[in-house]
Amino acid sequence: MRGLLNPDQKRGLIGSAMLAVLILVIVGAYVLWGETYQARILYATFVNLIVVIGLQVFMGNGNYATFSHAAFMGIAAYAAAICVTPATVKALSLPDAPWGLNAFEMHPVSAALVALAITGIIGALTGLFMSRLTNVSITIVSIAILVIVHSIFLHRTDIFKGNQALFGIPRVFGLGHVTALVILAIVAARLFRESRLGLRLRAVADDEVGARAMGVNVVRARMIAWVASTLFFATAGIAYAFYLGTISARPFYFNYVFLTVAMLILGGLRSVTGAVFGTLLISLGLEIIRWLETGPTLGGVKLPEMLGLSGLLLGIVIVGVMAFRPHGLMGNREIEDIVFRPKKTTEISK
Amino acid sequence: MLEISGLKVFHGPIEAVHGIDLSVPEGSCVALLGPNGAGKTSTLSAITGTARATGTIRLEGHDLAGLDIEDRFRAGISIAPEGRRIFANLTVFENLRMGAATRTDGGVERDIEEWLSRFPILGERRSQSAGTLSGGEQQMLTIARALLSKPRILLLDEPSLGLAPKIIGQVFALIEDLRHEGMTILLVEQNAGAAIDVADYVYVLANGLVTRHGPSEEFGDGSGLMGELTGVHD
Amino acid sequence: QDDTVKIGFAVPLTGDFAPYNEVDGARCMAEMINREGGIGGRQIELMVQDTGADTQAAISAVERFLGDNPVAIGTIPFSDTMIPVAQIAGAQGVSIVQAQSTQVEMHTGVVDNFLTNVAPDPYTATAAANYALSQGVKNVVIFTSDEGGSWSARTPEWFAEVIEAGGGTLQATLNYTGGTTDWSPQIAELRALDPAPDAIYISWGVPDIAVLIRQVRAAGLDAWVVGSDGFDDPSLDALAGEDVSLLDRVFFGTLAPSQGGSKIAEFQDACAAIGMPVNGLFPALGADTIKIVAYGVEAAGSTDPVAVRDAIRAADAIPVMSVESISFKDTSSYALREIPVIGFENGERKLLSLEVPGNVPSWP
Amino acid sequence: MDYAAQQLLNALSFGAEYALIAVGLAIVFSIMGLVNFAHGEVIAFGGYSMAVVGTVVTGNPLVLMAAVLIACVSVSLLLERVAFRTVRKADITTGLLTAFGVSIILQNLYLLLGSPRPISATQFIFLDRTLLIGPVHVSSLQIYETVTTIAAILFLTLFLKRSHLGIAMRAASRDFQMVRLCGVRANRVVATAFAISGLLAGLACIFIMARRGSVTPHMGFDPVLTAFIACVLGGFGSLPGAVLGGFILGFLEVGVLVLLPQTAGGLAQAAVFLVVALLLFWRPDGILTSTAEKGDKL
Amino acid sequence: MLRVEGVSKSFGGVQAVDDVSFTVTDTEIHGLIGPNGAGKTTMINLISGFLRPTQGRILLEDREIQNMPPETVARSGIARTFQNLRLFRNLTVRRNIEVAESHAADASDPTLIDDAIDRFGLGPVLGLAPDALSYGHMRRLEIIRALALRPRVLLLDEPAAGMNTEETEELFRNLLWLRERHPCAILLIDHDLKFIMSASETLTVMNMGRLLASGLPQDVTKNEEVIRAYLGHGETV
Ligand SMILES: Nc1ncnc2c1ncn2[C@@H]1O[C@H](COP(=O)(O)OP(=O)(O)OP(=O)(O)O)[C@@H](O)[C@H]1O
Ligand SMILES: Nc1ncnc2c1ncn2[C@@H]1O[C@H](COP(=O)(O)OP(=O)(O)OP(=O)(O)O)[C@@H](O)[C@H]1O
Ligand SMILES: [Mg+2]
Ligand SMILES: [Mg+2]
Repeated sequence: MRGLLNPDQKRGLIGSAMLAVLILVIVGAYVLWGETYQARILYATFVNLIVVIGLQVFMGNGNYATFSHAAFMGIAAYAAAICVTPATVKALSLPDAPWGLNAFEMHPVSAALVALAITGIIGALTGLFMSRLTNVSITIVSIAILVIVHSIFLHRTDIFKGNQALFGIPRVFGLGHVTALVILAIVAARLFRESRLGLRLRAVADDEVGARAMGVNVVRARMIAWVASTLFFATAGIAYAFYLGTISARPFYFNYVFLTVAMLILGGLRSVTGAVFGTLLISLGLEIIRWLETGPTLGGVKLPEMLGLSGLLLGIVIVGVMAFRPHGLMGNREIEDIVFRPKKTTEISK
Repeated sequence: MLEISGLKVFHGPIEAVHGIDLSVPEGSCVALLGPNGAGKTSTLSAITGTARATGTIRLEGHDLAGLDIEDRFRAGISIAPEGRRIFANLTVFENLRMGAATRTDGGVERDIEEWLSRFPILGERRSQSAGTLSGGEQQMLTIARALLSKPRILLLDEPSLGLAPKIIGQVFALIEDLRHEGMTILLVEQNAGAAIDVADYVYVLANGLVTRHGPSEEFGDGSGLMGELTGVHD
Repeated sequence: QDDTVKIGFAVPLTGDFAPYNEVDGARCMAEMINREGGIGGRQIELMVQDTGADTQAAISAVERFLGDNPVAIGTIPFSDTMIPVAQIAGAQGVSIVQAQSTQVEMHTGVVDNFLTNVAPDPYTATAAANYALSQGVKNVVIFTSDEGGSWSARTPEWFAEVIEAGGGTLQATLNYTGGTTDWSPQIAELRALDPAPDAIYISWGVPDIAVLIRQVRAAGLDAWVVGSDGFDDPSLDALAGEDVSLLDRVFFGTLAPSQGGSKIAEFQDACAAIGMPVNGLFPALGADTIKIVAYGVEAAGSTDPVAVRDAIRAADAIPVMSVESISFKDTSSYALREIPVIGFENGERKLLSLEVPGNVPSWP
Repeated sequence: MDYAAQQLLNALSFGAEYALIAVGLAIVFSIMGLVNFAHGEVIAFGGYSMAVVGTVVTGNPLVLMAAVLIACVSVSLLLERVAFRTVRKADITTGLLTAFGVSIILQNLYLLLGSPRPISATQFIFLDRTLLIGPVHVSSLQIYETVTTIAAILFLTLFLKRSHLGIAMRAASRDFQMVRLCGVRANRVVATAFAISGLLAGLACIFIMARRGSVTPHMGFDPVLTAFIACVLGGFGSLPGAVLGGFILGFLEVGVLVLLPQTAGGLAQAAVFLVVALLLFWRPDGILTSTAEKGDKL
Repeated sequence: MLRVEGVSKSFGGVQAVDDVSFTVTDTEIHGLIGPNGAGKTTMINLISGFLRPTQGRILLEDREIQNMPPETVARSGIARTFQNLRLFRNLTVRRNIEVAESHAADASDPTLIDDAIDRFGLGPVLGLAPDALSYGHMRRLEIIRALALRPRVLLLDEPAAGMNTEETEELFRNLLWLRERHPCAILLIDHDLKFIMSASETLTVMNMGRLLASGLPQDVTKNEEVIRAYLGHGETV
């Protein structure tokens, strides 16, 4: 009766293709006109994008507020970094590492796979908890995961170096790699959202009792979405480590969590397109603010220096969006819903 | 008492009622009948101020436009809404106290007791949380709560919904009693026969327009009405 | 060909590390030099960008600065930022010059283009320990936390090492987290010790420290409270406003003399006079960064960053704001300076000792 | 023995502080389903007001206490008006995220208008006296705090159960419009809840300032995070639950500090959170939430 | 098909269901009536797994289901609607149905749902959110959504509530059509006597948690006790 993909997923592929084109246009624009430092901004934006798309998978479809993504990103980043860094470098950077962690090295691909596997396993273990909890408890336990993982990073300085730098990671990724990963992430998230499982999770988000009466195994739906989303975070973490060459526990904590959550909210948690737009807009916005902060000369007028505005703006974006568009810019809509304005509108008025 | 003219009601961009006139004289019971989606609830929402509307609504000659939901209630409009919007986390007793929240006279407790004895099943469950009541029990609670404020005009949206026949009988008897006590009532009902029985005047609403109205005698037992409503829907 | 000397600061003006940025002092010193005619006619131009605590933001700001050919760059004083920033800047020969980076891992040879105006943590710990020993301290307790990297985790251990080498005992190691406003569990541990400790050591900052001092005294403990550069903040002195005796048995090893009448205090007054107030030790040390770079440019006679760095490293004595002079000749990445130990008398800062300690424990 | 008694008392006093903050969160939650993460910034606002009034107007502690309370109540009301009113109908997640936004804005405002470094305000320090009860040291602050918490919870429980306004508050959490349809000025009801929460924040602020003697932009974040966890642990929206949760966390924190070997000291926070996670796994809706079966009912 | 054996359920002090037994046979429409608070909805909650009985057994074709979680019950062929609607507010009408359809026990009749949508008149609103529907439409959506599970037993809790006589008659015809198209047993709760009397082949009456009477509708409604407890003397059938 069904092919490989259901009709919604096919629509999703069309939507993903549009978003992919958008991403490629941005990269193209950079290649043609960009300055070197912008490559880094773009790379960071794309890493964030993978995280935010991963957030959409569990947090967006299930309508839970979770804050542990930075932890999973960190786990993968450290795992990949420890695997891929040459033993000679690790002798210097991780002299006291136990279990021979500083005595081996791996090909980047194997290192990435190991990192994905480790994160996936930890995702599954925590998922056993997460999938059995209720709304606010999910938030709390996600915070607990973040704090516990962070404490371990800090405490086991012999393995993770804590707030000091773990350096010497071969920088094997470039903009091309992360672009490919972003597009992959978009497609994967769209396919998930439109899959039966994604639909079920969205139903659970609306009415858990109703969903169970329709046969939805809530625990299973949450579990799969949770583990899937941790794999997105892992991918982002690996991309982060493979590009920067130096990591520490510091970036994988609350500040990063708030930033990425704000991105998801701005776009609208319910749609993948929202995740993409939200990330791009906030990244762009932050760059503009960073530039404005320094008091540039604009059309002959020297603007005052206003350092430190970006944090303020981030908060204002969150509050403003919540007040005026509680479902974010996109609400329930995906890009193809806007472009095609289909007869069977899937827009939900509220 | 209540005069409505040229009323249009909107839900976002959707216009649910397309300009109707309606009047509820003091001390009378007016029934508003019509199929699903006709706009009955929307009309009541416009009166209570919970839906956006144009046209005029006058209560005893005063235009209600610009009045808040609370002020309309304080002006004497009380509603037992559709869908039993009881406060699920409060007990039965507390729900009733909410109904009398604006009253300052001393008789609230006594009145609550009176209602609890009128619906004995509620009396037995006075400290049960209202969310766990059966559907019918919730419906009774909704009606009692609406009446505890001693309103000047009572809006009832499908009060018989989900009630057992015996209780329906009681509810309509209650409406009859209230009418005799001089209460003004606007009644929305699916149970056309019973509604016509208690009402003085009947409006029939379909697709957001009044299709017919007249004294209840003109409608007989409501069976004539059925034909009219058939096929109107959709 | 350049008629300006550009220095970039991709630093935390907001976020958790904002108190440690050096921009105010750097600005004031640059202004002073520029008013005097610049460095051999070259004006100093600072490029400042707020990065919060975000490494990525720092890196991209630095890459942008690099487009303007700076001589040196300052950034977030954590190795996870300083290393990649140094690597990127290194491609263009530009040095990272940090006003305040005391943590040890930058001096292990990870990067070559790194300089900091100050001495690493083991030196401050040793100076403090030496003074403690001179006061007859025998039994010590240290407070450690992993949150501040090696500064808060290892510095207390170096302190203890020196104390033990001097014949004292480490009675206990207690742990804490940042933001502690109620130290009573730790204090209960202290009170349970027999004999009562002579000194407790903690590398941490205000406001938590002020709370600790107050609560330790309230609990009737009169052990010395000893610390490091994190103590060196005006809000510690504010404790005297409540009760001068609170600061009586408090001292700390720090980066440069900052007591009343010191050069730093004079500098702060001078800056306030020209309307550019500089509060606290870390902001003031930005002035040293400017002085060092200025010296390098002058000595190299160019703004070529590599030439400047070589000139700085070759110098026997570079005049700076906070002390007479410093030198990178023997260390190549940090300035081996005299470490001041500062205490209080009637609530006023007092320089207790000033030495280049010779008995520093070995550090990586 | 003395040591154990001492640590027990410490745990109690930690618990009292968390409980006081947790009740402030719980009251807003139980009324409008809002997880008010910005509560910590309300507390910090009290601290900044104290610093300003203390330097500009007077150092009189009584005046300052009044100033702190007024400041916290006002800012709480202001936040309700400008930020939270618009998300009143929204689900928990939306409200929680809005509160996060508000919290970020306020922290950054403090940073920009104030300073990233601590600003000292020490006028309340006198509240913190050490009393000797037998061999055990008790801080007078610990006693004040415990008493205040208990009084607040008793008063609030009675208020919510008995008074018209209290009942209307609880009703508003489920069906705001229906409360208005009962003629109750629901905006005022919600404002009252925020005022109470602001008042509790003000009290917490006084105690925190009495301990810290200085205010920083981020000072509210940690205690409110802990209090939030306390709320969930006890049963979100339940006032006794908030208090129970607060005390559990107090005991956990001190317990972990005492029992965990110092070599693993860095894992203290992790251990606390692990226990919290396990407790929640055992009772996902919190310890005091009734386990009554609801079937398909609300 | 579905057997309820000596089932009891109490909530604290309230004995909502008290030792009730009855059987719903293969493709019958089985009416369940009783005064408000009699325990009818509770019975449906028990059968559909949302409540566990304090006592007794519930069997679906000889398999005990009283300890299964709701989703397992649903997948093994028991679908239900809710007295207080529980639709997925952020999914379109079509996707509301798809959620259930993805757990359909058998997919041998692929056009069933499309036909049912036409029959129930939901075609034009498939792309809308449930909130935009009138109450009557929502009730119909609940039924189709339950049907999409292709149940062997369909539990309907007051499906005619909020409908007028005409609409109720239409619903009645639709139910007959439905059973024709997808043979299953239907347990039907409603207070509309005319509807329930014409629809049910067997009628069970509950009162105060207990089974009052069970049998052919016309016999049951003559039962004095039933009249006293439920119908009231003023009402005629
Ligand atoms: N919140 C809403 N958003 C969009 N449309 C709505 C909303 N509420 C009602 N409508 C539409 O307005 C029309 C009138 O609805 P209303 O609820 O007034 O009907 P009704 O006569 O009360 O019907 P019923 O007998 O089913 O209760 C319907 O077509 C309905 O779909
Ligand atoms: N979860 C619960 N907790 C406590 N009491 C409950 C619960 N569910 C139902 N009850 C009580 O059990 C009794 C039976 O309720 P039930 O909903 O089954 O009645 P019903 O027969 O469906 O009535 P109606 O026709 O009015 O819907 C009622 O008195 C109700 O108050
Ligand atoms: Mg209606
Ligand atoms: Mg029922």
